[in-house]
Amino acid sequence: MAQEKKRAINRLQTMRPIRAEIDEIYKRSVEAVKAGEPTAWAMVNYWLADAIFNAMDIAAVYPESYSAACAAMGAAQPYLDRCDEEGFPTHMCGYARNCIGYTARMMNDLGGEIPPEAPMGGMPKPAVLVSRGLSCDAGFKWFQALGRYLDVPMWTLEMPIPGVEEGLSEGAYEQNVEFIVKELREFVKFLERVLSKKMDWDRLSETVHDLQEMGRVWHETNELRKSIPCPMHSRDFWSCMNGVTTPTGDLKKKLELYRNLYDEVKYRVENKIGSVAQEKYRVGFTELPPWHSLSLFDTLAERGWNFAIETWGYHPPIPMDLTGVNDPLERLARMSCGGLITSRFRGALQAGEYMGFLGYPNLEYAKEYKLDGFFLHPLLTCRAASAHLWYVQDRLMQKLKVPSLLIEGDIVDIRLFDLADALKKTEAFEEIMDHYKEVRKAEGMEW
Amino acid sequence: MAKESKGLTKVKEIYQDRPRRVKELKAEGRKVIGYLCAYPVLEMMTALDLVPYRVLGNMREPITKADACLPTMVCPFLRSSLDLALKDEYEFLDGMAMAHICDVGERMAHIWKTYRHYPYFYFMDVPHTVHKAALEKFKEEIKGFKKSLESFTRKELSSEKLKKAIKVHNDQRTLVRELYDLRKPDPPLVSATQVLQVMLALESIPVEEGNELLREVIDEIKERQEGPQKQAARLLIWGSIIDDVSLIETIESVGANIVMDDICVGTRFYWPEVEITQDPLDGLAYRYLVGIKCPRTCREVISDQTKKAYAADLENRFGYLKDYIKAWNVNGVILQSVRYCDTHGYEVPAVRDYLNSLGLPNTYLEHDYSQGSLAPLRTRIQAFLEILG
Amino acid sequence: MYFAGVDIGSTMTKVMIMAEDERTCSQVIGPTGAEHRRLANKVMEEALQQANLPFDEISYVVATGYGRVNVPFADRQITELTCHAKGVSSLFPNVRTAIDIGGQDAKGMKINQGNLVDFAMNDKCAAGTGRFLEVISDALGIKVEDLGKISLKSTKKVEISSVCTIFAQQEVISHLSEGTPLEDIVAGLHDAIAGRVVRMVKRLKIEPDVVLTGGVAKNVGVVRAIRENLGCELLVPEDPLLTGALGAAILGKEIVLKALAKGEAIPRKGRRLEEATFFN
Amino acid sequence: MAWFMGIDIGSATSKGVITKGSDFFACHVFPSGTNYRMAAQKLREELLAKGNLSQEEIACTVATGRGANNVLFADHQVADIICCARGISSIFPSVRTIIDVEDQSSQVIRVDEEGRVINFTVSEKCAAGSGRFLQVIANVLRIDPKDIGPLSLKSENPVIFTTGCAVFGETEAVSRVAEGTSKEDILGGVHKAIAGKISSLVERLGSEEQYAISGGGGLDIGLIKAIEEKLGIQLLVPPYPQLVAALGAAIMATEKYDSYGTTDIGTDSQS
Repeated sequence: MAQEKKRAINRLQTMRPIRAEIDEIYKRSVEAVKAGEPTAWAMVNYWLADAIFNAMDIAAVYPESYSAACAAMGAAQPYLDRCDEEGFPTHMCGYARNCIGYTARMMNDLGGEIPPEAPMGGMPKPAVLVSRGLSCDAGFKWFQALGRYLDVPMWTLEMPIPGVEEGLSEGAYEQNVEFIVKELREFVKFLERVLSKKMDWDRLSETVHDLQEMGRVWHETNELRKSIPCPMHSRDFWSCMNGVTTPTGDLKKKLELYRNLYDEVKYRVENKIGSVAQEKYRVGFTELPPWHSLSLFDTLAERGWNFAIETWGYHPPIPMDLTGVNDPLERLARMSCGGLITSRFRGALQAGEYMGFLGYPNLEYAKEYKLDGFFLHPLLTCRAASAHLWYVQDRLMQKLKVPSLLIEGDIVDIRLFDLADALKKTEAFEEIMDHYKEVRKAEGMEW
Repeated sequence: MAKESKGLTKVKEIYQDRPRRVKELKAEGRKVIGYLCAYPVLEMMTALDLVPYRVLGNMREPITKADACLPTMVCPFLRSSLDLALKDEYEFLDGMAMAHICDVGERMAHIWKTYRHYPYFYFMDVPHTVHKAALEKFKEEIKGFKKSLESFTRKELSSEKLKKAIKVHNDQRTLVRELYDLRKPDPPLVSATQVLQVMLALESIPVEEGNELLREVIDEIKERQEGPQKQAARLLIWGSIIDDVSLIETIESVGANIVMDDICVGTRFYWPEVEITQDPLDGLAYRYLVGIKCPRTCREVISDQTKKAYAADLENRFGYLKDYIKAWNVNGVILQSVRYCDTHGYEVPAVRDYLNSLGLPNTYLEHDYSQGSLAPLRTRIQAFLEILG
Repeated sequence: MYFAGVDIGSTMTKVMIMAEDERTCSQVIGPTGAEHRRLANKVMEEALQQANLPFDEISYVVATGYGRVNVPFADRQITELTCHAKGVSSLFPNVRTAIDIGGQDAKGMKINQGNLVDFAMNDKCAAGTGRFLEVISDALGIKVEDLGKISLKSTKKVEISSVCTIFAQQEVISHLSEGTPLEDIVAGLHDAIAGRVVRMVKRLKIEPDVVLTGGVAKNVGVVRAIRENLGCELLVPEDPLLTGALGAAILGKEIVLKALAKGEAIPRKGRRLEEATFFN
Repeated sequence: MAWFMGIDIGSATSKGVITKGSDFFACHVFPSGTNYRMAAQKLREELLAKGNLSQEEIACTVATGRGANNVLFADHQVADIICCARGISSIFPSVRTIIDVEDQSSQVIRVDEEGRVINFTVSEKCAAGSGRFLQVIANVLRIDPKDIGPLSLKSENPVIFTTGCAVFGETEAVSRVAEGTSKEDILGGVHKAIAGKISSLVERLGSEEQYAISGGGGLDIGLIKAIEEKLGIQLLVPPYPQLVAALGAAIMATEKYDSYGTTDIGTDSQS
């Protein structure tokens, strides 16, 4: 994984400082703990809590990203085994198992000390756990399970996930926003109570504004990737996405870095510079990549595969005009619910597609990004991310004649992904993409 | 013989051909609405003269068609349910009512709707906590469900009608408790196998008929001579849905009496009653969100004290099990779950912690929702019973 | 008085006849297999011959193992978990944790004063059972018995990553074709199986003494690997295959003595020394 | 007219085919054993001997199958899916859907009139859908794999395997035997189970007339009948089903030869 053939994928220079910023997160939280500051363990929360953490000076770490890091560094196995020994079924989320194993070791073996072998300085014992109801059951069951090891209070962030028709029914959206705002208000009270800290509302407004701006820049950057050849490869997206999905620390500085990234991508568009040498196939990647086998993308890049867009759920909210919305919590609610969850529902309903949040956006991507195919990567231990991919494959074919290659793997358990086998399949998939290019032409589709 | 077996025979007949009755009713012009899991509000369907019919899987039927749109690494119960729908086993339904029970349940609702077009379909979101705001939100959700049913039936649902329906369903819940009381003696007057058949029968016929049936069954059990043998083990069975008697039969045949359960075709579904409130939706919202004790809902203990939070957490989540164990004089617990069920999977170590804190022997069985996977469990079960002595 | 324990495992059938003073009168091990499954009586007859006792001399017969369900000549069926616990603790009075790796399952047993108190079991997946080694030694074209010796020569064992036996076999073959020394592969296999089993047993919170039984316990390589994975001493009985049958015989004795003490009749079944039918 | 060689190193057996142009010329099957490199070498020698040719006379060689990268003398490597497609349509040009049942996995491949792959799906990483399941059960039943097909055809009421896993399946089979279920019905059941798995692959992919079977599974008449019954289709069975991929590889060799000749080792070799 370390030895990447640099020329295969033309990486963005402006990506690297963002990457570095992201790696800072853990160090910062360790320092915070040393300084007696409270830290939170938080699930990726679609910005609901991040701004609040920032405004209250709570250093947050994100066990999901940390588990991904452990996996990428090959440090996960002992934690997975430990989780198994603790009596949790092995079919559960690899991130969760890694984190539960880590926590069991830290609390039961080491009396709360960070395990010496922990990558990136480790995650220090938190003062509070912030889980979420959105996007997966593990999102709250996992932190609830941590209660065996951590005697710290927990809050579960609520986020409605309506069906397409139901979510578009009269008044539903406003009702959802209202619900989230009420919840966030309680959440702030909860943090103030258990951490005896005060919320600085002005600062919150400013942070929310910065977040929105970051989201906008990041969104527009991804819009630029619609151009041919695609100027930015999914590898660069993944390297930077945590800056937006788990925004902590100095947002103003981050915002600058993302602006620089935008400029570099813009420059490439203007000069028709693609992220792979000869873009032969424009491919979308669905779900998280095999962190432990990223060399796959270099090999494919050599064969002209350009990954132009990736899973919807890891993208920033679609920017919306919130002028006149003064309550920062309401801004958050609208940004997260309206900008992400329900933002593509209208299109879905028109298309007669009912999986508005996770399924349908892939269809829009296929059109907008003129994709030749999708690389679907079901994560064998993550039902939330995978349960719908077989369905998505069918919809893409039925509706758009866009084929997808379905290769199973996992986010953490390296043993579940077979690189050689995957490469064989991609070879056959090229013939398929060629075929359906013709079919789409015959059916008068524009790509 | 005092009275020739009526109720239990009927129960068995219904269990063996669940859709028979609703198909008859459909022929008479009634509309049948399928529902999956415990969250769609039954009272509203009943009040609008619809027949709610619980959609289940079939562990005796290999899953084939569902493999086309669901992977094999998700809950086999849900896969099986969808599989039956795709095999047109549920074509007699006029509609489906689904709710956000779990990730796969949510995805599957949309998949179902895409491939099967019943005249009526509704997906209800369900909050993941019991926060105050969540409860208010859930009330809005069931209001939405009510609206959709009203426009489907083109009838207005008055709160009087709704309250009447609540009453009838509460009667059923009371009768079920009465039935469960017959399991308190040692030996219990009725086997868990028969109780499960009763529960599954209730979920296949209109509530009024169900109540009739329950009365017959209860009288019959009280009067009849033959009942289960005395056994050393008085078990409670906990976990994911059981919609086929074979697992229960397996356990009882090894030599135990299952006298209590915490599953959603048992107490989880029937225990919580609906308080008839000024606005009936308040009582309903509370019953369905807070009353139903499914691990899919997160019950945090929000307390300032940060010490000993775990013990409080366990008490808050599983306290009700203690009451069951006392009242039914349970001496061992079998935890069971279908493979790939996340909400139960994460729960298992915590439940075991709680049971151990009560000094109650317990064991965990995982199965893949197929007959074949049950046979190998016999040894585990028997060994567990040998531990109980 | 004499007592017999009959342990019908997935691959081997073991019979032990024991005198009242717990002295072994005879012990016989024969294959089980699909066909032999109904012929447990043959092994029993052989055992009686060796002990040269008529069948009626046997006061009590306890059947165990996964084939216990239908042994027409048994007075009682008791699970292999309880029997192993009993057998092991009669050999090692201080044992608290026992591991048994059988042909088609692996068990962890928590023992307190000779009694089973908790257990963990894997019969879902061939990996982590004796079957795993059979299948693979098959692929390697060597005898299962030889695996142990071979692995001891290993200097750097390979990592077997496949979770499933069938794919592990594939993996082994490709290791071979890459020219990896046989001993390193075999050592890797032993480590893989040991890792799985120990992880499962650790769920019981392991306490010493720890004992390993089952056919696999004859494999020095596995024993070493499990010892390393446990990080503590691991005891192995002389006849690791027979602990189940031994425990069964002892439990039979206990049942009889209890009955006699209470002045009750011995709770015998109308037992017949004949083939199993399996139609009931 | 030049000669071309296709080598298919499978998990159980290795197959080789020589074509003259794109016409079948010679073939050989050889157990892969534990050393793929040696297997490949021996296979080549035997092949050349059979065709009595010298290596120099082979214009181009393509390797495929799990062990393809052990074929050091190959000019190119091509994915088995592609080879399978080319192989079948060289035999049955009318075929649009191929059911390929291998030792370790099964795959369904859809092809166009030139034998180009237009879609495919491979069974999940699970032995239950593959030929291996049969061997596992044959092992339990202590019977020769060759007898599997004929025996299962005699099945009166095949056992229903409710489990989807070969290992469960094995335990299930063992207890069935114990209960006195006949070998015929157990095998019939396994065939049904595999056919079920395959039909859900076909469901997933959608299918089109005509159908053919390839791979070792094509030697098992019981399996063929089970699949035909399950899907309500007719399966075309090539003379040497297990050789299809090797034949396809030889045909790919002709294609590659026309496009770049032997010297250029294309980028399609595995990393």
